[in-house]
Amino acid sequence: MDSQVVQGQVGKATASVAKSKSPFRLSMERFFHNPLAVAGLIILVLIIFITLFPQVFTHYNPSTPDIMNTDSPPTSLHPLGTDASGYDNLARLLYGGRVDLTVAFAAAFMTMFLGTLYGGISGFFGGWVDNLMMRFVDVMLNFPFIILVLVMESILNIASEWMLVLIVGITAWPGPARLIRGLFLQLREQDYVIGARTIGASRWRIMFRHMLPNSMSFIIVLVSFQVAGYVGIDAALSYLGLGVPLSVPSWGGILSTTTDYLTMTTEPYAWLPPTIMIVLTILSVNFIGDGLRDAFDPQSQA
Amino acid sequence: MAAYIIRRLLGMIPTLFVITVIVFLLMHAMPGNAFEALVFNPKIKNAAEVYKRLVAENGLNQSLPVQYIHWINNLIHGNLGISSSLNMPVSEAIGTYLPNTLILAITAEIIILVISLPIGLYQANKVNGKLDVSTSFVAIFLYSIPGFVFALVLIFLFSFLEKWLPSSGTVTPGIATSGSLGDRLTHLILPALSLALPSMAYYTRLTRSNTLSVIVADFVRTARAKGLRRPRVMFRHVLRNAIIPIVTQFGFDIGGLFGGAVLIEQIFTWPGMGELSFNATINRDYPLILGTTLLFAVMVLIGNLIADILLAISDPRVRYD
Amino acid sequence: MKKRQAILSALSVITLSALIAGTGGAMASAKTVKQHRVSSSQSTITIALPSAFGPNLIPALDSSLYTAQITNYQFDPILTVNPQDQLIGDLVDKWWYSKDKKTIYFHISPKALWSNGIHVTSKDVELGVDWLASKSYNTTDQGEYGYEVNSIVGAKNPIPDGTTPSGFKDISPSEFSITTYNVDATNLSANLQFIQPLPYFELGKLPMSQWKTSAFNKLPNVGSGPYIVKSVVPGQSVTMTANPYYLHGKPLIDTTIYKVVSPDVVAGDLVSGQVNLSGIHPADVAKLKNVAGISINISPTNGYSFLGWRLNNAVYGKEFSNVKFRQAVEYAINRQALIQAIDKGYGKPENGPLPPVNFWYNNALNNTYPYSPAKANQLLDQAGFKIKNGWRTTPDGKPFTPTLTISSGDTNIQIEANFIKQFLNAVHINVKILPPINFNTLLNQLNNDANGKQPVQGFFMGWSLGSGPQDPRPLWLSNAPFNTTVQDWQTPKSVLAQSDKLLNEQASAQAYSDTYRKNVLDQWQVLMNQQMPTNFLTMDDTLTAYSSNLHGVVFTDLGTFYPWKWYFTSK
Amino acid sequence: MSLAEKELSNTTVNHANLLELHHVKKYFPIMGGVMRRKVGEVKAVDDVTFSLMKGETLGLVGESGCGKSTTGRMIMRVLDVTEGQIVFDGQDITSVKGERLRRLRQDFQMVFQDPYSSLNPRMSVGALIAEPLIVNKKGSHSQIKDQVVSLLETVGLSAEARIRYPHEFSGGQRQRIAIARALALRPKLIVADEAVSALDVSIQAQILNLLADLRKEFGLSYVFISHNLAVVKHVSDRVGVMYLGRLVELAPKSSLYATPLHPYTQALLSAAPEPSRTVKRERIVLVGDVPSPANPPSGCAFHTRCPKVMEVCRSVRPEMNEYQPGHFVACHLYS
Repeated sequence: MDSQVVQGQVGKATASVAKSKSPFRLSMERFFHNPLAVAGLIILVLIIFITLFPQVFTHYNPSTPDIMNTDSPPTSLHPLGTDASGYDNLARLLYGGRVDLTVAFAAAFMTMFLGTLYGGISGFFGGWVDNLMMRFVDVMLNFPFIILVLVMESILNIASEWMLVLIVGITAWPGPARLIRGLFLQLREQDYVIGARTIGASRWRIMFRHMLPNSMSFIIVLVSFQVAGYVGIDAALSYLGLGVPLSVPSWGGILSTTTDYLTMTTEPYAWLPPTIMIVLTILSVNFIGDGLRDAFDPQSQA
Repeated sequence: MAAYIIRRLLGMIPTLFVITVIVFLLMHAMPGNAFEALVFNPKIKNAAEVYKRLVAENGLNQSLPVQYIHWINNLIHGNLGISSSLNMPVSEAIGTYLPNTLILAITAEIIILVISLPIGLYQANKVNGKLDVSTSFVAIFLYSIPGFVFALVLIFLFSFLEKWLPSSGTVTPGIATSGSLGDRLTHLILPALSLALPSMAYYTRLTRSNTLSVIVADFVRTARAKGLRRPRVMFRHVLRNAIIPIVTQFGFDIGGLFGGAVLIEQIFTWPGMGELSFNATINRDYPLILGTTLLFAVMVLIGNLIADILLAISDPRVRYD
Repeated sequence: MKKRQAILSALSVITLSALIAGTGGAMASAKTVKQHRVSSSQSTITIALPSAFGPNLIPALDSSLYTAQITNYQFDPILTVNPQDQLIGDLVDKWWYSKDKKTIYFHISPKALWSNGIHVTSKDVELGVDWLASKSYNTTDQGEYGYEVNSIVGAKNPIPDGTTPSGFKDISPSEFSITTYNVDATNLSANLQFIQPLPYFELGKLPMSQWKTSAFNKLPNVGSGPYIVKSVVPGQSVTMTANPYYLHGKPLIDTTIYKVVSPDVVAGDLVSGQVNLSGIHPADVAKLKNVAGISINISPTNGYSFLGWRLNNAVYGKEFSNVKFRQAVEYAINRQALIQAIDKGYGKPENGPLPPVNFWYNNALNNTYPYSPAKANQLLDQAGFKIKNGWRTTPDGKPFTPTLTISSGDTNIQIEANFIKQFLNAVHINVKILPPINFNTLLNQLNNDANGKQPVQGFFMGWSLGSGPQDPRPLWLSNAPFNTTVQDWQTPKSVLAQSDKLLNEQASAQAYSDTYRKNVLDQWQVLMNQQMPTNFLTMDDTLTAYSSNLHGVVFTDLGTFYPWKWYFTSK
Repeated sequence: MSLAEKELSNTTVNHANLLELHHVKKYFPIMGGVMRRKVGEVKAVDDVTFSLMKGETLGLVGESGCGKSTTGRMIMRVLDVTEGQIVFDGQDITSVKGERLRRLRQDFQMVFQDPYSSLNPRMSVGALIAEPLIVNKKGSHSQIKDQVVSLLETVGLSAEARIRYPHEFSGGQRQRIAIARALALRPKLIVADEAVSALDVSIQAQILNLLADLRKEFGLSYVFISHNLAVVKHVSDRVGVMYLGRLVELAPKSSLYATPLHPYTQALLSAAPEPSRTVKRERIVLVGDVPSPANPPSGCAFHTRCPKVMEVCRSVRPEMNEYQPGHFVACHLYS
């Protein structure tokens, strides 16, 4: 009998209807109506383009030292001068973003991946699993970050951008994990999650089809703020002598060697460009993150 | 409530235990020890023998569990050991450096509160007004500048260009008013500002959004409907409800402020815990590493505890159990 | 750069080497200070320290170089050296040897007073010796001084607190003698001169085991040096006031402040007048030269940088052991260019184990190993390193890709290593620089490498040799514990034996004659220059910036001299 | 004959019962003290027994916190039962787990109170309705699509709704979607937990009518949970009244509304607005607050507020007794 009903009603449903907008698409529309967010996106895309194709703008190799031409002021050949190794400052600036952006994005995604996995599992299962996992997060959160980086670097005994990614990934996930766990605990009690259980959906389905998509906006926003937070990390670590090796160009590396009083006052061409790039990058990522948050969660705009 | 606090304090013990074990293992995984360098110091006679003797005297040739048990045993008796790099008791080193960090961190928090709270409240009241948008922009801009660059710019502006404030230290040595309150305050301003500024943007936004959510909440509407004047509503209802999440967040941030101080302390030659623990790690000063990490952990845990208590007080739905 | 470089500076001389105050000096030989009427407005000098000083102010108790700088201001030694590197009297004004040269007699200057006006006596010297020899002192890592007194009879090993080695004789309040086990021409200048008398009336009654925790250790209220500590702010500054009873006369400047300043802001502090004297980076010289009110001094240093090769390395030990390889490396590196690029010209090429500024330096070594890739290639060819696909192979025909290990923290080390790699690549040596590692890790790998299995093959480091006419034995004797390069310098054994022989000879009884000692050391330097146990690179100058209205400072390779004669004029 | 006995006899004799609850309890532990030991329990549901016949609608009413929603969720097996037994369609489902529970679940579904939170906002309506079918592997892709369309039309929505998202619908429409989703697996029982409380009154009627229609069409049984006596009266065949985790009265609708026996039921009914103004009733006003379920009163839980309290009420817990045929009440007044 039922099948007859179904058969009978199919005909009525064929009329074509206007394209419907998914919540994601609506969010994206809101995002693209936010001028600051769009400006941020454009700047970020430009910066990424520069770091992907620095050869377009300079023919200098940023890792070939020139002993005969160190600490040169700006010349027509070296518009931003050269540094103590005779590296062309402009080339280092153009190539340097690779490291900072790689570290920032990779580290942010790594923390978010670990944080989501860890926090997700903890929040999803709750109970003693959650309790145990969160105690461990407490432990991890209690380590002073820079000290941990120092220890990790001593133990692993490598210095490269991937090392930074790894270290940041290992050390920075507990914060996001705690946030995401809180979100998952909250989502677990949502009616639609209970509803999914009543229709017999498996745990994995509930996690991946229901809880994860609904925490995605939160996670994306968190990622964007993490990226912003980690663009500067190379600079801070380089300042402490924990950054990437000198032969690898990075904004943080340039900045950390040009922040003494005399360089700051007499060689603005050396330290201003990397500072501007770092600030612009963080700024644009922050604007994008802000835009995303407002787009995903219109209430927060009030 | 008392039972809750006692339980939380007791609950800290296993966490601290795990932390010390991890730190202990990590630091022994680092190659080298505190005395390795003296073998390379040509001024030291019989360096190889001295090295062996020092290693033996400091128990570094024993197995890790034995060393750890020794450390724990000493800790229970209130003895944190002797710092090998400073050649003084760890407790004394911490006693010397901790107050500086506390003063710096607390001042930074006060600055954050004093500046972020009014701005956030104002923004929430004039949402999307000119000032809201411009202060938000400035806040994000400040948040985007790496902390140490900011510190150096501050020094450049206020210590070199205009000789208003000293560039380093906690007091001016060699003057009559050295160590007076005024002297200390002038030294405190630049480092505290440098430490506070990156967080200020965050707290401003937190205040803004918290206040917004409270403003639209029913009870404020009710209060307004009752005819209460706006400032009164603002202070009686909104402020009280908006401030507590911020104060709570402070509790969670204590560890961050301590850790984040490493850079600032170096630039301003501020002899604090960040500097102490950083040097301890570089010098492989095991007793000092353990001592400072333990202190960090206790600080963070107490910060979390305070945050939780504040949260419980502010939100009766959160139960002590 | 930055922080960790300061930590390394105790061992690495590259940039910003500390201003070690040589506080001694003979009034007799020095021209009398021109008495500019010291009506100066400024009566305080602020000296920058790049890194924090330690908490222990009893001499020799703290291992920090910067603490030693402070305690050396407060406590004068018995003897000192003058700017010409000659040993002269200080608290002791006369000294003479016994016939067998094993006993030295000392007479304390009648002008030697403590800062409270009490005479410095033999008892005070004895306390200083007892302290250095005591068990209590030797439970620490012996500070900057080491076990200086082990040559004294009865003090071969640390002795119980409060006892005096039998080699020390208290003859009268103003006379004492020290008897040593062996005849050693270098002993006085290398060890005994540094003995600092300690105030018996303050510390005599206090058990040595309690010195570390005593109030005197935190704030020593009496001293024999030009300045006495008045107040200490831990980790950041020490304020010292002039000692009115100082034997060379009361210092002209009333107050000296040692202040820890971050290397990033120190130049700004100099310009703004918050600091009057500080070490600076080579690149800063040109910039500070143009600043009104700031003067710059350039002095050579008694230290150098070098490229070490692990001659016992499991992979390439055999290749590194070939003297032609090391000589080729020396020719391949353009050291003058390194000095231009890194030190902005403020430095000299280094050709042997003693830097050119050293009292015993052999001038015949000048201009050996000029930059010559052709010569380097020729030597490598001779040694059998064949070129294949543009890179040299080992004489056995295997790929030759040695690595360089450098420590992290100091940017200059990385810059210099990158240049060195370029130079070696130019003579087809495919050297690779490993990612920088923590300095302690590097030391650990060098320390525990008896079997040559550690990853370190070549390494790049600096050496500071300290002040005075030094004894090179602790560094270069084949059994010197830290001398990793010589230690594994296995081939040929005869060279090693010859080096040891010469080193012992320069300390023998005959070596009390400077000409004899110079002759032996000259021979030894030639041997080292020929063998290149490590590749000697450059000696960097010490660069000091100071307020232009500060006068009377004598800068030498040993540090700044005569602080009691410094004075300010109004600008 | 007590209710329990009667219901038990029903299980053995009468297979018309779709659902049976036997002495079901749900206690939530309270942790406390320094060591976080269990220091007490919240007796959310305390010894509830009833049955539901095939095709019947049972209303559960009571104030918020009385345990009616908890009961509903235990029936749905979303919450574990502390004690007692739940029998569904002749099978004991009290502690069924895993794959077997998943299969059983197809027969009982739930409709939630808030249609805004019960539909995953990230899924299209089509995906939402298809999900139960996909999860339980009910047919091929195209078969499922057809079924979705038919389900939508069944609940009065057009097929085009399929490609839209929940946020594009009104509350009433969303509740229709939720019902369609619940219907997808052709369940025998639907637990409707305050299914219309969040809706406007005019919409409420539409949804109630829809539920009534579906009951006929699909032969459904309902457990209809609501605090609204009027709504319960509208849809139920029988009504159970709950107070502090206990069932205090259970009777056919007509009997309960005409002659409420339990003082609590009487008080509830007197407080409820009556559609007809002509019927004037004496209002019974209850004094005091509902006691905490963590510390329920001894004896009859209602005795602290009961206007007709007797001495025995304070100490002895009243049994559920059949006062009139089919009309059960747990009150010492009737024993």
